[in-house]
Parts: sequence; structure tokens; C-alpha cells
Amino acid sequence: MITQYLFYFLTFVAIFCALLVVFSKNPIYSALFLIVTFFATAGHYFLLNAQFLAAVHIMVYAGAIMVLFIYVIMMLNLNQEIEPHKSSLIKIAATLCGCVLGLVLVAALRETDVVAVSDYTNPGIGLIEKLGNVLFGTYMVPFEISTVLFLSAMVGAVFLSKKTIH
Amino acid sequence: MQLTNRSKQVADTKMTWLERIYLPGIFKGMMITLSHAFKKAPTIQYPEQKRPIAPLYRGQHVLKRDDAGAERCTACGLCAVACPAEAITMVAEERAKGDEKLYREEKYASSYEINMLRCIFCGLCEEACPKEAIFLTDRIVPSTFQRRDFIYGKDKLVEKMDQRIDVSLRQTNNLAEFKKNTSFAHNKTS
Amino acid sequence: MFPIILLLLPVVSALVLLALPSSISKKVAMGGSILSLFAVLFTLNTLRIDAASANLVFNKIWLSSLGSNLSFSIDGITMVLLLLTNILLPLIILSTFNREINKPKAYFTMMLLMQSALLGVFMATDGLVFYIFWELALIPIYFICLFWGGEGRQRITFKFFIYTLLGSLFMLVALIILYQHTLNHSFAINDLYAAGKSMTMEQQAWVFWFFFLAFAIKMPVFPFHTWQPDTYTNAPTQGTMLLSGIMLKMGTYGLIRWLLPMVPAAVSAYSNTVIILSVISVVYASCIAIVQTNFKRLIAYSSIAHVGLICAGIFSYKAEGIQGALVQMFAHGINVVGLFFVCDVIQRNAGTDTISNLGGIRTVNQRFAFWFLIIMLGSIALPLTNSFVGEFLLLNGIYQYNAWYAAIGGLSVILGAVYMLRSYQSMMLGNTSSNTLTFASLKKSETLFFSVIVIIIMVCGVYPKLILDIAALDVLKMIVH
Amino acid sequence: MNEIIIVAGLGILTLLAEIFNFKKILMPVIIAGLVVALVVAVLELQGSYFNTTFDASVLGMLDFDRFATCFVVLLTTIALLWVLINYNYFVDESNKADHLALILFAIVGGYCMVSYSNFVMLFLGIEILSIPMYVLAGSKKNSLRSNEASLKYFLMGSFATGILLFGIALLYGSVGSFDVYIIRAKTTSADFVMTPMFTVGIIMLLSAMSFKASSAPFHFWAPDVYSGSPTSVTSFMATFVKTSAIAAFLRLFYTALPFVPETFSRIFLILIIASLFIGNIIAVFQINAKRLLAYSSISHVGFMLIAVLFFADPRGIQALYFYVAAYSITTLAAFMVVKIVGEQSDGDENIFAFNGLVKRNPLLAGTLTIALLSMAGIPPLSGFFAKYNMLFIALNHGYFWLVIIAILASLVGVYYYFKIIIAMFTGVSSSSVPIKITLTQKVLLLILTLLIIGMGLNGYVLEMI
Amino acid sequence: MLSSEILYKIILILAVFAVTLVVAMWSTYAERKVAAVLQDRLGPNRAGPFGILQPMADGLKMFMKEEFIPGQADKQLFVLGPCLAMLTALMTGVVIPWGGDLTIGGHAYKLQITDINIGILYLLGVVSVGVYGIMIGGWSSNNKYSLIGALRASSQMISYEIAMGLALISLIMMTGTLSLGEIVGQQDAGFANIVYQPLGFLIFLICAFAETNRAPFDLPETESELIGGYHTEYSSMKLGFFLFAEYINMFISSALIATLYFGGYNFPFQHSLGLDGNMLSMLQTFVFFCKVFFFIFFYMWVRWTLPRFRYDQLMNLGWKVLIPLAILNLFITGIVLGFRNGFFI
Amino acid sequence: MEIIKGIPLTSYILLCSILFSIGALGVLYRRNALVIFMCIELMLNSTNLLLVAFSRYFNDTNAQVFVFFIMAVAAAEVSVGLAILMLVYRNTKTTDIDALNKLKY
Repeated sequence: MITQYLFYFLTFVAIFCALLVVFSKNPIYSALFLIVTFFATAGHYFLLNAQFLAAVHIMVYAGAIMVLFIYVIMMLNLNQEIEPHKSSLIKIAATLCGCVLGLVLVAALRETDVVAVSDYTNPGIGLIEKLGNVLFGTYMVPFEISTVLFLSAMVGAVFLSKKTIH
Repeated sequence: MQLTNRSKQVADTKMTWLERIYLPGIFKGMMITLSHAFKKAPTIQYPEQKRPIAPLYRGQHVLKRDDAGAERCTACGLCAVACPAEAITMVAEERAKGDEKLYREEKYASSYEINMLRCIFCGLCEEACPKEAIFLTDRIVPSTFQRRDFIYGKDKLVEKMDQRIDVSLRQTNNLAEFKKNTSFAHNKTS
Repeated sequence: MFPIILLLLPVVSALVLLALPSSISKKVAMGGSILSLFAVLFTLNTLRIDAASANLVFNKIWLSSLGSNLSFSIDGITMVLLLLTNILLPLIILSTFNREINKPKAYFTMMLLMQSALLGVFMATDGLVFYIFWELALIPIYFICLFWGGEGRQRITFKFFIYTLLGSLFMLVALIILYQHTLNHSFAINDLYAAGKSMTMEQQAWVFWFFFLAFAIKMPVFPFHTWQPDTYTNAPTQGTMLLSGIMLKMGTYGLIRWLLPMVPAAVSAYSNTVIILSVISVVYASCIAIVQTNFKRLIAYSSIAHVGLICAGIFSYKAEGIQGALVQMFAHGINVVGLFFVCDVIQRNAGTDTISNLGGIRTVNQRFAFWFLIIMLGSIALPLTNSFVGEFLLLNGIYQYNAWYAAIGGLSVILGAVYMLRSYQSMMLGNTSSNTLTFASLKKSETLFFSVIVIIIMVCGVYPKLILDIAALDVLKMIVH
Repeated sequence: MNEIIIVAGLGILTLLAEIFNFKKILMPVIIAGLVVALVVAVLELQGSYFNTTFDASVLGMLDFDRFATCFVVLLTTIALLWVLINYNYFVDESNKADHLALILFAIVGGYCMVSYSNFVMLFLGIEILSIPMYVLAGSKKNSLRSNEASLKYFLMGSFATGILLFGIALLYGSVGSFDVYIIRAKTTSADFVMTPMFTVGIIMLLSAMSFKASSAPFHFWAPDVYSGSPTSVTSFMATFVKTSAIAAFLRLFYTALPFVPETFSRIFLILIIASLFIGNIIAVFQINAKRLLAYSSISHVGFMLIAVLFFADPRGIQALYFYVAAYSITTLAAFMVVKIVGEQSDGDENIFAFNGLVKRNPLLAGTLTIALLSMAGIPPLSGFFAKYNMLFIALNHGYFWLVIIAILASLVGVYYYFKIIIAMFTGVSSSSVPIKITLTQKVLLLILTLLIIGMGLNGYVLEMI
Repeated sequence: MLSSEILYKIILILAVFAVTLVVAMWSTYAERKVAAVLQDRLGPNRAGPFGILQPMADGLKMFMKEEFIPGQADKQLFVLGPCLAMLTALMTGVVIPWGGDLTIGGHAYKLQITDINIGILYLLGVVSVGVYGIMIGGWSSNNKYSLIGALRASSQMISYEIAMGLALISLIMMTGTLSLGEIVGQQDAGFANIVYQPLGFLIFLICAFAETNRAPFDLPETESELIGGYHTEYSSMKLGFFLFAEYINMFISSALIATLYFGGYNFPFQHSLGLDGNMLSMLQTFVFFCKVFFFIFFYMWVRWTLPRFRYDQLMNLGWKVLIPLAILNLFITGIVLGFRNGFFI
Repeated sequence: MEIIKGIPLTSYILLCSILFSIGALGVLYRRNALVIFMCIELMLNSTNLLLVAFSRYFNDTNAQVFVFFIMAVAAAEVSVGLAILMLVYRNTKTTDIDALNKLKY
């Protein structure tokens, strides 16, 4: 029972805050609402018994990514959104597009009857041991390859942020 | 030019590895601070404990009255002239009939102000005074919040009859001798 | 062996030419082209002795996954065109003597490459190879026109290029369709023939029209001709000669070699339409030629008229018609090159080729007028000139198909006479104008050029068997087949 | 896998070069490394060596089958040529090591994209390729255009990544695996029902992949990014990145979802036709050479997608491979010339900068002409054979009208390619100073020209895969 | 769940909160007192005996002060900042094991609010969220100094979190668990982790200093340059929250250091004392708090010994020294573990 | 575990679809590059949630590992993206993408 209420509460928070992310005038409010959305998602993870991911989610998204965002907003001092010539036509079109996409998705996926496994005899899938085994077993190669990704992201970020000397 | 023996020669030598990791240095520093924990605190709890003050301590001024309670000051202005900080101002007035009890001379200071923020407590006013009217005492000028409160008028400077202030504490023998000399006018009794 | 030698000779001479200093480019190019001419004559000899000689065929495995092989062969029909090409090329190069050419190296390289490509088109017996050479022939001439052409050449040459490319792309589609119907997935011409015949009528119709579009644009036949007069006028003289003298024949050759035997059902169904188009083309072009004020444009339109007749003759699908077409192709090539050289000489000496600005050249330069006269007569198919044989045979063939068409087509001879003679009259006869007063006498090379042309005109006119014999057998074979 | 290790190692070596200061010999080392990678790939292709060094767990993620190895060979060749062509670009660059490392990492991403057998690797490969590209697009840090290109590329690219991921998630939801072979087994089994979720997932995957391959109508970023980025980077994007993207696109169906192109052929046709027309028609109005080439590349994607649509055709994959190879080599040549010319006119890549190029440097003009003719599909250049194959396949499947559309579109294409050619040959240039190029550049130009001419005339590349 | 257990948990939560708050309150007092002691002074001694009631007075003063929100500030966020700081500071206490089991009525109760299996990750997560309070507070003040303070705080915390995480990973590799309860349990059986992870401990210690914005890493609130940094504009209890949060963080990080590296509530020879369970637990809790107080003292000790870093030095230390060191530590740990598990043989 | 009993998988799918659409809407609706970027993060996040839900209902760890990789990539992307944003801001003093119009012909 309580999980259902929790589910609805978290869902409401997630969607409401996601909407506020889009419609807040001030970028920092967008960022803060996004953080709340992330927390709601993390709550969902907990509900889905993926504690490890929930913690990592908080650490990575709320703890690192959004801090960077807010850091940048602060550094660029984007207090008030400056969108003077945003034509309402584009706004309407964008809203329409988004709504249509949402409608299509919802309509298409409304009736999905996914055959879920009925027995949850193996509740440990969200646990770190299990995840670790899969990650370092089956997914060894992508794990190694992702280091290349990080290296390139790092080199790239450093390169872009360096001041050029003429 | 060497002024003291405590100066240390500074050299820009390359630090050794051990110095560069700083940990031993930090440890040394920590030990130094820790060692201070075991030293006796030299604090004096002021209102309760007081430090002894020097006999020559020059504190807040006082305008003395004579034994009969009349103000000694005749508003000659010598103190103001002598004051290097120009902290003293006064207004002189002629003694009115019936005020003989109040003022010793025929002329008196109707207003006498010392700006305590300017005063440097040098004591020259005291020395200049021919009437033995102004003295520096061992009292401390209390702090206040307003600037104007530091301009002391006669209300604060002239001693109250019921709280006579003993100025003899700071008076050296030489001075006492000198002031006892009756050939000076101010020591004459009227 | 011969095909590949013929193909590579111009390329080799182009390479040699590139390696040598530009001052002797002309001579090298000349030498190379004459060498080619000898080679082709030698081939002709072989063909006469033994038409089935293995040396006349070249076959090499090439893009096997595409079903295409490097295969060339030479038969009588091909031979006529090879001969034409290799005779004309020395002449065209000769026409540059005494002319200042900007960047001669590139110019002659382009020409020699063009020659190679043209020979490839004529000799190819593989669909893809044919297509490649077909397109390849376009590139050098495009650059010749673009780089050495006259005012406004960017637009005009581009139009020309797009037109021909459009046509050839449709031909490519037709080739692919044919290829897909071959049994053993091959582009070999015989397989394609077989495939074409095996197709349904509707498919044949598509293939037919796609092929025809490509050839019609190249020839050109009304209503695909609009690129031609502008391009002829605009191109440098040698470019025009190449275009009209040889390239044009690619279209007519294509009809004979690729279209007619490929989709017989469609040919018989649509030949009427095509012949009507051709006849319209003849009359229309002739009429327009009459009102032309510019001599070069006039030749261009006359060329359309001639080609129209050739096209009609071919589609009559009679031995006479095809024979006539071959002879006329040869003759037209020679004549039109001669005419364009005439035009070039006039242009150089008088500074203009507007007919009304000229006049009385005969009084200034009689020999030139004489050469011009003979070439002109050849062009209007006077008996004893080479064209006469061709036109006669063509009309004969068309007549067998339909007398009315022959009658209307025959108008071309009369109309041709009208515009040619009129222009000759107003340019050569009458009073000299300020432009023609200083008409210089002919240079040695020019005389040589004209004499060769005139000799060929006369010889072929008097003894047409020379040409007729080469292809007679093959034409018969084709008709019977 | 060997190539991945070699190139990733090279990348790390490059970063170390910055620290240990051996930047001088860096370029030769990298070129040598790439050559080694190429040789290894070719040896693998011939099946002689190296094929059994990695166990099944590696192969569960990456599958170096013939398809993958062939594309690895192609990608390595492109990369090698690119490095050679842009040798000068790196000589006077202060951030040489950074740039090179990014490029090398991007190459690793490309390898992953052509050899994935699990969607994780597809996703990672795309990202490893994209992230260096986002950075390199903005590598001209003081140029507003470069910045803009970078930002647009980045935003659009991440958006597409989001869509791709959602598509993968939905696909997973309806099939239950990320492994392409399992997906193939499940989706091709008899009792597989196409749920709406599956369909939506596929459509999202398609959209994202067509974005990465810059096919219309997901092409908006391409012209801006191509024209804003430094020319060297643009040439990398137009060749290497596009090749990887198209290969990944094809591999998706080749390995995982063989029935999808048929089932969703309408979507493909829309993509193809839109690419052909949008690419070609908008290119007509361009006056910036890089932008023009960008639009032309969009139209080329239209052609490539024909082979993706009909990949089940016995010649489908071959045709695509050849097309991509021909297109890449041609584009490399074209961009090389554009870059040299652009440098001469202070980074201005307008078509007018090409005016009278033939007088200033015939070799450059010649190479560009050949390249453009090849792109226009004029025989016997490789571009012709490439397009020919595509038309052939389309006809094979009875898409007659598609062929007609393709032909009309490529005729339009001829128009703008010739705009540059005409400018080169007849335009009056503002300066008549001859453009000097180094001997290496000359040799490279010649090699590229020969490749463009020779690739089609020789069936090797076509039959390689 | 048993209702008694729920009741117990509620009591424990309240107790932990209370203890945390009390410790934090008296930490302020301790700070001043320790400072005085180390500087040969007396420190606060007027309020109550030895000034022990000083925190009360301070708190009272804080409450009585005027609430002031700058006109240009973002009102909501200005209030949200200190609240967040306080919230995240308080959230960390739930996973720390404060002592052994208490047996009441035959039922064993753990002296730990919850022993979730990802305890360390939870801690890292909460700590990483902790920076928001400072950032939001600093930004919403609309003051240059506050903003710079907030920027410094965020970059500093993010930078040092990495090294801290890496140091912890070595520890996790060694212990093989993320649960703090288990880590403490393991140290009961063997040596304290400091013996195995001296370098990791050092890194963790330094990072803990940086994460709590304590001297010598108190760049975000440097009085001399930033007039108090992110809380320049704050007054009254909102300022109190910020200060309080800092002390709570200090307390919790001391507790963490003790738990992770110094055996938690264990002490040598505890089982040979012959005490019964509950007594032992009490003693253990006492020992644990002793350890914690030592580290709190250590914090203060360091504060009054070492001078503050310059900003670039701070970053250099974090990125160029600590992270490589942590990676080295990780590497060494990996190799040693590999040898121990026979991976290389 | 009956923790998710009573909540059908469809609910999660719908939730994720809606979140995804809101993200996409934001990308189209907003002009500020930073906010667009945030909305993209929102989209990635909805994907993560969807995968986790699937993983729970399929009892399959693979999806969670995939989420792990998505998070990793998102982090890398953010670092590069913000660097690019800063770069743009340094030159234009704005993050409004409409101000970036140098690349129109």
C-alpha cells in the first residue's frame, strides 16, 4: 500500500518538477528543480530495489553534474533569463511538438503488456555484488573502453577551457 | 647592517624531498602548538584582577577644589596654552556677587572642557597650572559609544565635594615641595 | 589486340605531349594522331582480309562482380566511325596550325583523350564500358568548351553538359534494367541483346525510350536540340569540329549498335514516332537555318537537319537506310568539319561570322572561295560528292518505310541548297565589305586542310564503294538478324 | 580488437608526449602506429593472424567479423590519409598533443561503432566518437563560428543521444536483451509479435542513427557544423565520422534487426528522398564551399541509405562499402584543396576564393575537379561506380521511381559541383599569386587523385567485403 | 516490523539528533576553548563554570538578532540555503554505528539507525549534495564576496570528493563491503584499518578537512579576503545554521574517520574485560566518543597551527597531489590484494 | 520482494515517456543553451528510470549495468558540454542560442 502511495507521490514530484525545469524563467531555478526531479527518480530506484544505482545516481547527477551546472550558472552570472525576442510562434510550435511526442509515446505504450517474470526469487539484482560481477564479467570490454571516453572528455574539457596564448 | 642577533639568514635553497612533502614540518608545527597547551595562560581576569599601575601613571584629569570647596581654577588659560594636543578649551567669567564660596578667585571658568579623544595625557597642563587646579589622576577614562561623550565638561572634571579625589598619590616629593612654596600667589590663603 | 592499341595510342601520345615542352605540343599531337590514323588503316586492312580475326577483339576480365568486362571489338560498322574519327583528328589538329592556342599542352591533351574516349565508345561491346566511354567523351569536350570557349561559355557549356548527362543517366538506367534481365548477369552486348529480346513489351518500351533519350540528346533530334546551336557557336573551332564531326555520331552509332538490335519489339512499335520526330527535326532545323544571320549557327542547324535524316534512315530499319546512315555519318563528319574550318578562316580574317557583314570574299581570295564552294556542294549533297550517296540511300530507305516521310525528308536537300547557297552568295559574292577587304591569302596548313577535305569529298562521292564495302556485310547481318 | 588497443595506446602515448616532451617525433610515431594498425587489420582480414587472441567475453561485446574488419581497414585508411593530409595543421599547433589524442580516441570510437555486437558498445562508440568531435569542432577557440559549430553540434548530438538511448531502452523492453544476436534470434523467431513499444523503439533508433549520419530531415546541424569547424576537422567529420555512422547504421540491421528495413521501408524512403532533395537543392544556393560540401554530403547519405534499405541484397553491403570508401576518399581530396585554398584567402572558403585556381595551381584545381566530378558521379571515377551500384540495387528491388528521383537529384548535384569547377576554370581571381604547396602535399594530391580514379576501375574495394 | 523496534528506532533517531546537536553546540565552545589553550589564553569562562554555558548564550544571541534579508537577494533561495546545509549535515548521522548491540528484554538492538548495504555510498552521496546549501546561499545573497565564496566552496568540494572517493575505494577493496557496520565488525577481528591503509587515511583526513571547509581549507569563508565568504550576508539564526552545519559536519567526519580507520567503537582487548553485553556496549560507545572527540580536537588543533592555503595551492594539492596519490594507493592496494588472493600465482 | 506489487510496469513506462517528452519539449521550447542541456539530462534520466524498471520486472542485471554506462557518459558529456558553453560565453557573453547566428548564409 505504502509503496503505491510513494510511487504516486514520487511520480507527481518528478513530473511537476520536470515541468518547472522547462518553464522556470530563471536558469538556477531550472537547475534546482532538476535536482528535485533527480531525487524523485532516485526514490523510484529505491522502490525498484536498485539501491546501488540510486546512490550512484545521487552522487553523479545531483552531486557532480548539477553542481557543475550551478557552478557555471553562477560563474556566468545568469541571474535572469534574457530571452527578449523569443517569438511566441516558436513557443507554441515547440509546445505542440513536445505534447505530440508525449501523446504519441503514451498512446503507443499505453497498452504494452510486457511479460514480466513473475517470480522475484532473485532480489539481489540491484545489489552491488551482482552488479559488480556483471560489470566486470560480461561488460568488461565496455568498461575498459569507457576509459577512453573519459580520457577524451577530460582532454577535451581541459583543452577548451585553457586560455589560448597568442 | 645587523641590528639584532635574532635575524635569520634566508636562503632560496631547493627543498629536500622530506621538506617537500611537508608532513614532518606540519608535525613539528603541531607539536609546537600543542606544547603551548601546557603552558600557563598569562591572562589577567581584569575586573577581578588588576595589574599594578606605575606611580607616575597619568589618567583622567580632575579640577580640584580648595578645602573650602571653592574651585581653584581661575581660567588663566595657561593649561590650554601648554596643551600640545589642544584638547583644552575654557570660557572665563567674572565672579558674581555671592559666589565667593564657589570660586576662589575673582575670575573663574564658566566652562572648562577637555576632549579626551585628543588628550595625550602628557601632564603639561598640570605643570602649567599656577593655581594647583588641574591634576592628572590614576583613574581610567571610561569608554563610551558616542564621540561627544568624550568631551568632558566641568560636570565630569570638577571633583565632587562628597567624593574628593586624592591627587597626592602621584605627587612626587619634589613637586610637593615646590607647590608648598608660599611665595607663590596661589598658595596664599585669602 | 587492335582495339586496345587504338585506344591507348592517343593516351600515350597525350602523355608524351605532357612530358615535352609546350612549344612543340602541336607537332607531337599531330604526330600522334597521324600514328593513330595509320593504326586504324592497318586495322582496316586486317578487317578486309579477315573479318573474324581474333586481333579485332579484345576481352579482359574486369569488374566481375558487376558483370562487366573490358571487351571491345571492331566490325564494319565500327570501322566506319573509327576511320572517321582518326581521319578527322589530324585535320582538327591541323586546323590549329597558325593559330595561337592558350595552354596548348592541356588543349591537345584534352583532344587526344577525347579521341580515345570516342574510339572507346565506338568499339565497346560491353554495356558498362560503353557507358563509361560515353560519359568520358563528355569531360574533355566540356573542358575544351569551358576553358577555350567564347563569351558566356559558363552557362552554355553547362547547359550542354547537363543535357547530355541527363540523357546518359537514363541510358544507364536502361542498361541496368537490361542487365538485370540477362541470364548470366553480364553486360556483354550479346547477352544484353538476348535480354532485351526476352523482355515484355512494356519493359522494352522503357528501355527504348531511355536509350533514345540519351542518343537523341547527343545527336540532337528535335525537341532535344536546344543546347546545340549555342554550344557550337560558343565552343572553340576545334571543339565545334569535335562536337559536330564526331561526337554527334555517337548518338547515331548508338542507335545502330545499341538500340535497334536490343529491343526489336519496341523499335518496331515506336519507329514511326521517332521517324516523325526526325522528319520534323529535319524540316524545322532547315527552316531555322534559313533565317540564321550567323554562319556558325547556320551550320549548327544544318547539322541538326542532316542528323535528323540519318536518324530517320536508321529507324526505317532497312539495309539501305542503315548503309546510308553510315555513309552519311562519314560524309557529314568530313563536310561539317570543313565548313567549320571555313567559318574559322572567315572569322579569323574578317573578324566576324555574321553573314550580313560579309561579302565579296571571292574577289579578295579566290582559292578560298573555291574550297568553300566544293565543301558546300558536298554538304548539300550534290551528285559526285560524298553526301549524295548517303542521302540517296537514306531517302531510299525511308521511302521503303513510308513514301510520305521520304518526301518530306527530301525537302532537306532543297532547303539545304537554299540556305547554303544563299549564305555562299552573300558571303563570297557581291561587294566587299569593310570586314572582308583585308582577307588574307590562305596559309599552307589551311590549304593542306582544305585539299584533304576536298579530296575525301570527291573520292567518296565518285567511288562510294570505299565506304559502303566496309560495313555492308555487317549491316546485312544486322538486318537479317 | 588489436586495432583498438593499438590506437588507444597511441592516444595515451600522445598525451604522455605532452608531459615527457617528445612532441617533435610524435607525428611520425602516430603515422607509424596507424600504419601498423592498418597492417594488422589487413592481416586480420585475410584471416591469417591475430584472430583468436580474445576470448568469448570480448566477442560478446565486439564482433570483428568480416564486415567489421573491412570497415576497420577503411576507417584506418581514412584516418591515416587524414593525418598525412593534415600534417601541417599539427606542426604549428600549440595544442598538437591534445588534438592528436582526441583524434585517436575518436578513431577508437569509430572502431567500436563498426564492430559492436551489443548496444552498449554502439552507444559507447558513438559517444567516444562524438565527444572528441564536439571539442574539435570548437578548436578554433577565438572564432565565433567555430564556437557556434561546437555548441550546436554538441546540443544536437546530445539530443540525438537521448533519443537513441530511449530507443534502445524500448527495444530492450520489448526484446529483453542488448545483445544483437539474441535480439536477432528473438525477433526473427516465429512467435515474435511487433509490439507498439518495439515499433516506437525502432523509430527512435532510426531517427538517432540518421541524425548521426546527418541524413535529412535530421541534418540541420550538419551545414552549420561543417562550415563552422576548422576545415581539417570538417574533413574528418565528413569522412571518418560519417563512415562510422553509416557502418553502425547498417550493422544494426545486418546483425540485429534484419527484417526492419523491409518493414519500415517507408521511413527509409522518406529519409532517402528527403536527403537527396534537401541536400542537393539547398546546396545549389550555397556560396560557401564547406557549406556546399556539407549539403552535398547530406545528399550522399541519401544514396548510402539506399544500400542500407536494401542491405539484404547480395550486393547491398558491398555497394555501401564501396560508396563509403569512394565518398570518403573523394571528400578527403576535396577538403584538402578547400583547406589549402582557404588558407590562401584568410580562411574564406567562399566559392569566389576558387576563382581562377587553375592558373594559380593546376594540380590543386585538377584534384578538386576530379574529386567534384567523382562526387557528381561522372564515369569512370569512383563516384560513378558508387552511385551506379546504388541505382542498380534500387532497380533490383523494383524501385524504379526511386532511381528516377535519384537521377534527377544527382543532376541537380552536378549543377553545384560545376559551379566550383567553372569558378576554378573561368573565374577571375583577385590575386594571381601562385599557391605554393609542399612536395608531400603534391604527392598526397596525386595519390588521392589516383585513388579516386582507380578505385572504381578496380573491383578490389568492391569485392573486399 | 515490530512496533517496539519502530519505537526503538524513533528513540535512537532522536537520540542521535540530540547528540549531534549537542556535540555540535559544544564544539563551538570547544573550538574557542581549544584555541585559547593552544594560544596560552583562557577562553570563554564567564557563562557558567568555565564558560560552559557559552553555547547557550551564543544561541540565544543568534535567535535574538534581527532577521535580515538583503533587498536584491533571492528570497526563497536565501532561506533555502542554510536549511539545506543543515539538512544534509544532519542526514549523515544515520549510518554511523555508535556502539555495539544493546540487549533489552531479550532483543538485541543495534546502536546504529540503519545499516544499509551501501552505507559509504550513501555518505558520499549526502556529502556531495551538501555543497548545495553553500552554493545556493552564496549565490542568492547577490553579493560578490558571497558568490566567490560559493564558487570556491563548490569547486573545492567537488575536487576533493574525488580524492576522498578514491581513498575510500581502496578501503572498500580491502574490506569488501560498503556497509559501515561490517567495516567496524571487521576491525574488531583484526587490526584497525589505519594499519593497512596509512596513506588512504592521510588522504581521507586531508579531504575531510577540505570537505568540511575547515582550516587550512577554509577558503570559502576567508575573513581576510571575502569577509566571511558565502555567509557574508547572513545574520541571525540563518547564519547560525551555516555555522552549525559546519560543526555537525566536523563531528560526523570525525566519527567517520574513527569508524573507518580507527576501529569504530572497538578498543583493544575489549573482549577480555569480561563485561556483559550491555556494559560493553556502553563502554564501546564511550570509547567511540572519545575517539570522535579526539578528532574534533585534532580539527581545532590543526586550525590553530596551519596557515590557510592560497586558492591555487588548494587546487594543486587536490588535483596534482592527492588524486595521484590516491590512485597510487589504489594501485598498491590492488596489487597487494592480488597477491593475497593468489591472483598472480 | 513485493515492493513493486500493485504498480504495473506500464505505469513506469508511461512515467518515463512523459518525462522524456517533457525533456524534449524543453529542448525545443527554451533558447538558453544551459537549460536545453538540462532538459537533455532529463531525457537521459527518463531513459535510466525506464531501464531500471525493466531490469526489475525482467529480473535482469544487464539493464542496470547499461544505466551505469549512461551515467558515465552523461558525466563525460557534461564536462565537455559545459566547457563548450563557457567557451561560447567567453566570446559572446550570452548563452542564448539565438544569438549564435554567424553560420547562416
